[in-house]
Amino acid sequence: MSASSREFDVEAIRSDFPILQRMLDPDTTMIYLDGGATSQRPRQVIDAEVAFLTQDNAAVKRGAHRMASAATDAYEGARERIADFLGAPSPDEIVFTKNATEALNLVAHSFGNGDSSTPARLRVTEGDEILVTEMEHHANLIPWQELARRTGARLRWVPLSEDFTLDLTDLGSLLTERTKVLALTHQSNVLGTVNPIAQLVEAARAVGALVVLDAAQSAPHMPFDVAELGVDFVALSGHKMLGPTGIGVLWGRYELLEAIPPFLTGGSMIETVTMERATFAEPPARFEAGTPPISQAVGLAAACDYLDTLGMEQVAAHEQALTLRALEGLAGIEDVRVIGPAASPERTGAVAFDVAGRHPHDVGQVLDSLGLQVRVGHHCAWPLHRKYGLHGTTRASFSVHTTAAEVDALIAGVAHTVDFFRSL
Amino acid sequence: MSASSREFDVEAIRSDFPILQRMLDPDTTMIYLDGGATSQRPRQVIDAEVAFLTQDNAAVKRGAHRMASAATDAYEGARERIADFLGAPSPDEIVFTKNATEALNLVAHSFGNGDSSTPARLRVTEGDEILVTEMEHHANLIPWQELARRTGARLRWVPLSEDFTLDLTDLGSLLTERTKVLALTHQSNVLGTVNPIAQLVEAARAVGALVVLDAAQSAPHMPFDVAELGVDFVALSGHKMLGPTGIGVLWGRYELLEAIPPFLTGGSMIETVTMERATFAEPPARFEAGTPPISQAVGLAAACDYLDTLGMEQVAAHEQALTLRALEGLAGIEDVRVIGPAASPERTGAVAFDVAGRHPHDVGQVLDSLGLQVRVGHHCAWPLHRKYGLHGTTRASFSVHTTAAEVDALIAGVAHTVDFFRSL
Amino acid sequence: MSSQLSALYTELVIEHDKRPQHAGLRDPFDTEVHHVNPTCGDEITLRLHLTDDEQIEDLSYDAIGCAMSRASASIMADLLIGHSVEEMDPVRAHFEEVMRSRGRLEGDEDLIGDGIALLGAAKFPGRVKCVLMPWKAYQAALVEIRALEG
Amino acid sequence: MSSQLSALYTELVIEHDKRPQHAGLRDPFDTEVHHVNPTCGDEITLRLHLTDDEQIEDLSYDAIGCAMSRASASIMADLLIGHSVEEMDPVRAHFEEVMRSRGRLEGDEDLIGDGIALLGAAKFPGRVKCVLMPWKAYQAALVEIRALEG
Ligand SMILES: Cc1ncc(COP(=O)(O)O)c(C=O)c1O
Ligand SMILES: Cc1ncc(COP(=O)(O)O)c(C=O)c1O
Repeated sequence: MSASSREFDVEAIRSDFPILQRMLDPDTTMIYLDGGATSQRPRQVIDAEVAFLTQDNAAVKRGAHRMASAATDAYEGARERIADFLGAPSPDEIVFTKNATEALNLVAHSFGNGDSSTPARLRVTEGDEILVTEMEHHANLIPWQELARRTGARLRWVPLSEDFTLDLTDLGSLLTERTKVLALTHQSNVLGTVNPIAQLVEAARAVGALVVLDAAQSAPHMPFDVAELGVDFVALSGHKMLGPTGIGVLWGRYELLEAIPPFLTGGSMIETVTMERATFAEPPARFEAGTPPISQAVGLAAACDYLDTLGMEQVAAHEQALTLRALEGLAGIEDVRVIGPAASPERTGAVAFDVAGRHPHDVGQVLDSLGLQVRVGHHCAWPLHRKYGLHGTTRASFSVHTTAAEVDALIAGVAHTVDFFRSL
Repeated sequence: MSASSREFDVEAIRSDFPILQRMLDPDTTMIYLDGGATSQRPRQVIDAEVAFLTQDNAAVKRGAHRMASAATDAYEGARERIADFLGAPSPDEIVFTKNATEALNLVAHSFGNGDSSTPARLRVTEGDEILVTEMEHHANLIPWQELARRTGARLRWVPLSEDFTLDLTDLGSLLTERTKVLALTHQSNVLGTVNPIAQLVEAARAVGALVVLDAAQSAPHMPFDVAELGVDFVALSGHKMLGPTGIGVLWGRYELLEAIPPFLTGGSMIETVTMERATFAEPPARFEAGTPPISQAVGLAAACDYLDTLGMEQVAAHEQALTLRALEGLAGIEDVRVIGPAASPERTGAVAFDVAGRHPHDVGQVLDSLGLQVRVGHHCAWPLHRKYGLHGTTRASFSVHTTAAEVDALIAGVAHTVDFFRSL
Repeated sequence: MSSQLSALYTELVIEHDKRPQHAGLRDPFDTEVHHVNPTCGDEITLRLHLTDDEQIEDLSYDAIGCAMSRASASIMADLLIGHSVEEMDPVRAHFEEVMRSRGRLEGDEDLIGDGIALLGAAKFPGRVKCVLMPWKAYQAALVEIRALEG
Repeated sequence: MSSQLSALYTELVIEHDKRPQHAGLRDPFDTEVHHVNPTCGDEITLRLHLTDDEQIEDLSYDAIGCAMSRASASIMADLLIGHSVEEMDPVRAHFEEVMRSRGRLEGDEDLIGDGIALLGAAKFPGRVKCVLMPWKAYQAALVEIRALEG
């Protein structure tokens, strides 16, 4: 579904995003370079949700009346749409969660909750190992730390190297017969590094480990196909891909979803219930306890439509061109050091940097005075920053609506920031 | 905040709900009597969310830029608004979840995840008892079954009596020194029964048990004040109180929230993180891993505004009058039996009934043909139905926008349904 | 009575609901399966008895459910008993396809016989599951028997 | 330079950031606390040394953070050292109130001295925490000392 049916015209795209009209103060135009934290919503996404709420809203799955059917059709239709967007073989492999974080927690908890009926490869117990990387977002680190703590398994990690990519030198000793899970990010939310998934999947397969992919930063920005990637689970968030907050997605191979125990329990995920015990429904229902994010699913489906109309190849090309421009521009500023690999097809979207001797908060403050909305701090990747001896970085991230002029404003703004602090 | 500042004029209220204009087919007006499953949204709620998305949307908590501040203000302002609506002493006692189900899971999981540093009263272990009731929604039953399974604690329950209220005869032997938690619903989503919380809280206090209240069906329909209720935790859902799906609330006493371990882990809930381990932030952040339902919080706050403008006393009075009308009308139809207590101030909003010899699906089908959108089945309260020898019921539930004429249409519709099947 | 309702509660449906064919659990049987519809709590227990060459000797059942699901079980039993599994496979496939078509496809009465009377439900997504539940149970029973045999 | 920025990075702030007063961890001390701002990773280690009648003999610290938080630590140490806890309590309370007022309240220079230079941050909700972190650490240290003693 990556074939675009619309020319990639940034000005036309911008007119779809009402918030881009916002002024920060009468003199300051907003320049939103924080899509990596959360994206903005095009009109099409907002309208889809409002249309649903004013025409078809009802509880899903549970009702026999016509409104319930309309709502269920919309909700299950959204599931099909998202399956299609991700290249999932079946909509039954799509579980709606509240965000990528819940999706990752779901997998990590379920791996620790199995019993003797659960296949051994889906059960993490004492003596097993869990492999993550040093570049993980806390969302793909702490749930595994906790799983290790609860089960007595050992958490290990692939270290970062000085060139801001994973150091795979010792992979052979890190990924062993004891490794049950390799959990890693597709793209670093700080460095912009895209990890060599094919190579890592092959290595994991060779030792029988499952691969959990955090696609929160990749699926919104490049052609993405779970079948091609060959991983076992994928987590992502709606709000990072032009969709609503309050919805995330866990994709999993059906035979794995079928074999792991549920995580959240309650209504709509059961088969039968007595006071003593419950049996559980088939996936995906088994993992969707309670009333799901219904209108948000509709919004997310509209976001997939929007992105596919632009074409993910073109989205990626656009954002890559901006990244290159930013890297080149920032390279020319004294005292500024980009924290991430040099320009390459294996690095996109997010450009983090350090200004020598200046705390990112101070850098961000000056940039904000110029309208530039960039994120500062450790970006929920504290170990990564520690590795490079940093307390934080300043990060700009690019979206479909970002223009070359905005990137130039960023470059000029960073130069100005350096001058500003020098002048004090 | 229960003092109304608007006359309770149902026609004016109806004009706030765009979806009420919907026709099911050219001849059939929609009569929405399924607010118990999910409520409809007034324009004010939809508009608040759209305004946020088109003006202030950004990631919360994490950014130093002005958009992030605006979004954080909106999100934290919503927390204050909801604390106020629930009578919570502090906004720091409000945890945003995805729905009531997650809120209940959070408490149930946290009670099982403590270690030696957790106070004993907040740790359920082998030999402890958990007390629920036979009228619970699956959301407030299965998480406790699972906690019992994981910890070796024993799950017990207060039985239902023939008059559709809790049978408290044996409370003394059910609620003992071994009981760590009493988890019960404020109002049954099937029977409409409102439980005697004050009495139960006193009994629980006497044995040192904590009280977890499922307020999913009560907080939206009556004046509600956590301080007055005297319970320890409260769970509810946004979508049942005119607000968005994708958001729920857990209220907890601060000193308890402070003492229980986190549930979901990831970004924004940490204090420090190394590769080996993490320490966690104070509540409520500790329980809000990942990007929260930001625009949904704004929508929920607008729903609180809307309800408070009507006045919760008046909302309750309106829905009670409709309930009384429905009970009287249905009582006059042969072969129809209401499953719930007789009219009284201790019963509201939901009216479930059984049509002798007819499956609820068939009843609901005929009612749907008349535009009446009622729910059929076990309403996620299967044990309750089993208790009364039923496979399901048909349930009408009333909202602020329900009119007396709609209730009359229900009564006429049920009479017609009985005739219809008799005639076949 | 609305025309949609009459399309649903056809005379044949009511007939089968009131006087279900082949109802009740009987011996002998090769396997017994139990199916539940978690949304409405409907249940069916189904026993299947095949000859060695997969002729359906007997199919007996106990169904709790709405008129549509009870009638569907009755009509299914009528269709299947006395025929071979192979012969009935296109019947099952066609019936399921038409039921899931939301009313876009018309049913072939030569294939599905009285099943034609159930097609009104195809327009009601909430009811499709009710009608298909007995067939799902039949399929599950087939899978079990075949697994038992090797 | 925008006027908002100049209200934030005042000469005094820059002065204190460049040459922080009383910085570095010193002996003797009664207690040491460590505080972290989880959103940005800023850290402060603070040591407090009181006399028996709660005079602040010494307050030393090691702060990692932005200019605002470092300047705030420096100004705070300047204000507190040599005074009694009781005397300084209204200073702390007033400073916190003004900082949280979003710029609605003006600061009393007689009370908070150089602290007045930090008030530009009150208009930036994202920075209020930076400025208050040293004060939070001071309060935590007080609580600890009192707990040790009592
Ligand atoms: C009494 C009760 N508790 C809990 C829930 C669960 O709410 P949700 O599905 O929004 O999590 C419901 C609604 O279905 C309910 O009626
Ligand atoms: C790489 C990565 N993983 C996971 C997440 C968590 O996403 P969310 O906060 O939406 O759960 C993020 C975003 O913050 C991210 O950048």
